[in-house]
Amino acid sequence: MSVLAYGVVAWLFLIGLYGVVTSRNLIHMVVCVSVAQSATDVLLLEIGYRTGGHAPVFVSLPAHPGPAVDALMQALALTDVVVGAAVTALLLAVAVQVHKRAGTLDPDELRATRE
Amino acid sequence: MSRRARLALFAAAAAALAVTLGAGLAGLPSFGSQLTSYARLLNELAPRQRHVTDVVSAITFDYRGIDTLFEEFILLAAVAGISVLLRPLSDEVRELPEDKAPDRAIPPPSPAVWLLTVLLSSLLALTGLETVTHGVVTPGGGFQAGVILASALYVIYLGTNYRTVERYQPAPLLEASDGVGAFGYVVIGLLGLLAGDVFLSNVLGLGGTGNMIAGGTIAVLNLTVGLEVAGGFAILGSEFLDQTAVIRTKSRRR
Amino acid sequence: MTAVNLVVSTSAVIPASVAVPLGGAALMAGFSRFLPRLARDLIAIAVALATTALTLILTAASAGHPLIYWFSGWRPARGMVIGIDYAVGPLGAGMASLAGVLASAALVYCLRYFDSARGRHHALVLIFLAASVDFCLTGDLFNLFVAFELVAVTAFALTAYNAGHPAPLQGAINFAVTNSLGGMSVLMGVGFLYARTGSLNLAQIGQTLAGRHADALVVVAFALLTGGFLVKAAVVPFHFWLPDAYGSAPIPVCVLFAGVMSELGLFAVIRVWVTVFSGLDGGTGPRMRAVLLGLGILTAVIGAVMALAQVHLKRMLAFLTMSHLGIYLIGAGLLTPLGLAGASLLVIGDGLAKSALFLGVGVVQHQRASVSETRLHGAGRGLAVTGVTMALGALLLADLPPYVSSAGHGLLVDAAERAGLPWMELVVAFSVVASSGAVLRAAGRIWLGWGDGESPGPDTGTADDPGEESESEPGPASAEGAGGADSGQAERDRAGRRRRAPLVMVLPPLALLAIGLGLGLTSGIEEHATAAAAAFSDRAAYATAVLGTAPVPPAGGIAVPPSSVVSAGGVLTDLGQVLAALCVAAVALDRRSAGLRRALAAGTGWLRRLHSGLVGDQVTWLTAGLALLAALGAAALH
Amino acid sequence: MSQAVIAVALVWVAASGTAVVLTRDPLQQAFVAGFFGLGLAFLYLSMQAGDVALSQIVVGAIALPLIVLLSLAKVRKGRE
Repeated sequence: MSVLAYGVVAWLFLIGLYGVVTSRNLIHMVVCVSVAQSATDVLLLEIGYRTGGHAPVFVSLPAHPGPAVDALMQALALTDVVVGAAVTALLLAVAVQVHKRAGTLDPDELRATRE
Repeated sequence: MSRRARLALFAAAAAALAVTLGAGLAGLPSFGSQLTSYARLLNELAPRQRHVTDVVSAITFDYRGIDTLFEEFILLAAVAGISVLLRPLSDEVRELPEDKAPDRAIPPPSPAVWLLTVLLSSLLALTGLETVTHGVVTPGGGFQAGVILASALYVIYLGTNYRTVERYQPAPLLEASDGVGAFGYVVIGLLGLLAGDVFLSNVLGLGGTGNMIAGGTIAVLNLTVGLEVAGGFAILGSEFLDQTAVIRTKSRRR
Repeated sequence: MTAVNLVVSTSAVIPASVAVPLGGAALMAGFSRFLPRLARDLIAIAVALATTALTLILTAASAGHPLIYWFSGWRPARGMVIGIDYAVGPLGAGMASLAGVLASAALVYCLRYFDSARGRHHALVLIFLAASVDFCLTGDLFNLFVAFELVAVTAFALTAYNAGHPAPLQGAINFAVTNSLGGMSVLMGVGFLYARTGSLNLAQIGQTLAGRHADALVVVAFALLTGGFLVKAAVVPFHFWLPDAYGSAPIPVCVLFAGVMSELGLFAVIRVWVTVFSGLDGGTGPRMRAVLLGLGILTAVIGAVMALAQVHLKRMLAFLTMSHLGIYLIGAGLLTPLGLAGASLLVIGDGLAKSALFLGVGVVQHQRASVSETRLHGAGRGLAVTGVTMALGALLLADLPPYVSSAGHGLLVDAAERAGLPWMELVVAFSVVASSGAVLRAAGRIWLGWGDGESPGPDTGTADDPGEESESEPGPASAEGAGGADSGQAERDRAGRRRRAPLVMVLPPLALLAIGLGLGLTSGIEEHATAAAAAFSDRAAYATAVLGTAPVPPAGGIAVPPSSVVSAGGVLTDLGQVLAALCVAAVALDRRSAGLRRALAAGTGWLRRLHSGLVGDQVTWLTAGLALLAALGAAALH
Repeated sequence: MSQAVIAVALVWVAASGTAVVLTRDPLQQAFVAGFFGLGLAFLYLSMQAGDVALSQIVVGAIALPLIVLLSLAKVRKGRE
């Protein structure tokens, strides 16, 4: 189980990187960045997970309900989801402008910053 | 680098990084076996100290409230940045599709579509309000509620047309909501200072655990975040919508 | 009684230093459409100046001992940190003050620079400032990540401000993609450390790791954290985004970037090393020093060579910035208080001078509509003040005494000698001479009309980015559709273009240089810096201050070298560097040395081809860099 | 039981994440990405993270695909 759980984290990050490196379309690339980003959320929640633990919400539970999972990692992942959304939206706005101004979305054809 | 050289270098680098990550991940405690004492402590303290049932809310808005303050400004900055990026530039014009062909007026939506639109958007708005007010009790809070509220506006677009959306979402109001929400978070933080305590300390009554109005500042901060996110996401959506619907590049020869 | 007052007041100043800029930014974002343009400008400048004042107060107040502030009042309980703290020391607060000064200068300069995107650049600059302050003061690892991302998001948006041109947009893409991936790397490192230590507080993580042996997880956490921060610090091989972003961003934004942003990345590397990893068992210091110094040398030398190869003035300054970052990494990477003190003074002095250079280039761009050194050949007449600014800035960057950089350079060289690395002085001298020489060459060509103008020869270097030259024109490229009044202003600007550069553009760079000069003339600046660096480098004292209840006694007995010893040999070295930089510029401008230039261009061709400006290449290098850092980290820590 | 659910969610996320990257046409990718976003939300829910799952749904399965589609609409319109 550990291998599967932690393997998914590494896999998502690396496949996201692969997508960024090989992408021929900026919009595609931005979505690939968000795939890599989701690896971090998965990692945080996995670190905070406790087998058999219940959600850290204490509504109408028996007096000694057993352990809840780590609420702290959930709070961090929550922040990270928002950060990821903000960055993705910003990158998409840039991509739209690039298409208007450079006439292409292929990152390998963007030459304005080429040395 | 040629594409092939890049791919070769990436393959080697990614393999090395995979080994690295694997070594690190292998050092983690096995999945589901650990609960840090910090996490235990917070799960134990939060309901008692803050009279909330959703510990994540207590952490987000109280124990680690300063993180969330900055997180709100990440969103504010992204929205401001998108407004800057997608502003109509000097070689672009805003024109509604109708203006182009005045003889081909878009037919008004049928009453059934109208009804569905009103129903669905009110439903979304209610869900949003429900989510934001129950932030201290159940999962969900200002952020999720804000996005849901903003999406209510887009249902109106789906059901009607762009003119209607423009009428129902006055840009100054959305911007003000975005700004007031973020400013409100700072002000509530400062209230703690004014009360002679520290920034972001809880200055309001805590209320009863499980009650909707509990957690003191946590509930109020949820509201400010909801306000900010709703305004922010509505602006964000409308900027992209503007690009698609009404912003045209003036025709010119390069 | 006064002591009590001081305690009360500083405890309010700490949160105010972020609340003030954030509040100002929120109001600016929400209500700027109801304010006239001048009011927006003045309010933004006032908020930035107020933030600067607050951080300066903190710099002074934290000199003896760190100030710890627990947000929401959550002090550590049962031996466990439960909230987030600010741990304010003079080094961090000083860095925050530098951010404040540069943000103020940029906003003043903006009075005549930006179009009317309805004051949104004000909001973005103020948020950038608040994020920088948070970055410098926070004592929490995850909060550091949040600040990292907030700095990044505002910076992406500001880079792409001139959205009508391809170059800034591509610069923003490269910047945003690489730095976001850097952020993810940092966050994974945070997760690893939390899983191991059960804490997010720097001091507590450090205490938990102290005395333990570094296993694979700790090494990987180190590599991910450091690698992520090095992306922002633009250290080889994570640096490729920097010239693209700095070379295309609007001038006032470059001021913030070159002065503070990348330095924040280095700050985080050292802060995390000291507070978290330096207590690890096994004598890791010397090996870590070798890693950091190696990266620093590469960055300093490559940046300097690339700066010489540029004719695009902003890209030249971008590579100069990168070279200087390498030098700071050398200073800080010595891992001694003296080296860190030298690097800190250099960051302040160079930051002010680099910003002045960028602002000077902005004046040229505004008045002459070009940033190409060769195209501007002899075009400097009528802009004498700016010419003096540029030349003076370059000389000060070559450590002309008594500017504050000269003092920093002296400390750095001294620290290298004490560490048994006297040859490090030569690496630093080479980098400084080459990069300053490049700027002096440009100044000679533009203001004195020396050398050749635009020529198709192989030594011309980079062609100007089409379209980018006119970016500062307030009118055609980027005016807001509805800004009727502002486009009238733009018309008047264009009519008066050839007359005189506006004072609000000419004066800020000189003011920045004056501040640096004033600091250089301050007696005992070396001692202050060394004391601050010593406090910053002391992991145990930091941990006690954050976690313990007892106040830490003021750190005494720090070996501060007598300043006379430093300055005696130092002045000669500094003057030598200045002369050498002038010689480099003269040789580069001499028509007889064309063969030498061709040889240099041919020799550095491969290096320039590596800087392809393609984001796919940059992410590939980033991946390789992370893996490399893990290998080096394993060698150093294991 | 819960372990099995988590395992299924993990496989779903890994597979759909790979599909997102390998789907080179952005329009198709937007839909695959929505499916990936739902998978993430399901995974978070199965790991007892209700708050994060809710955020993931509103962001990953609604807001971002919407913005991607709007961007694509703009880009395609420009091509005509």
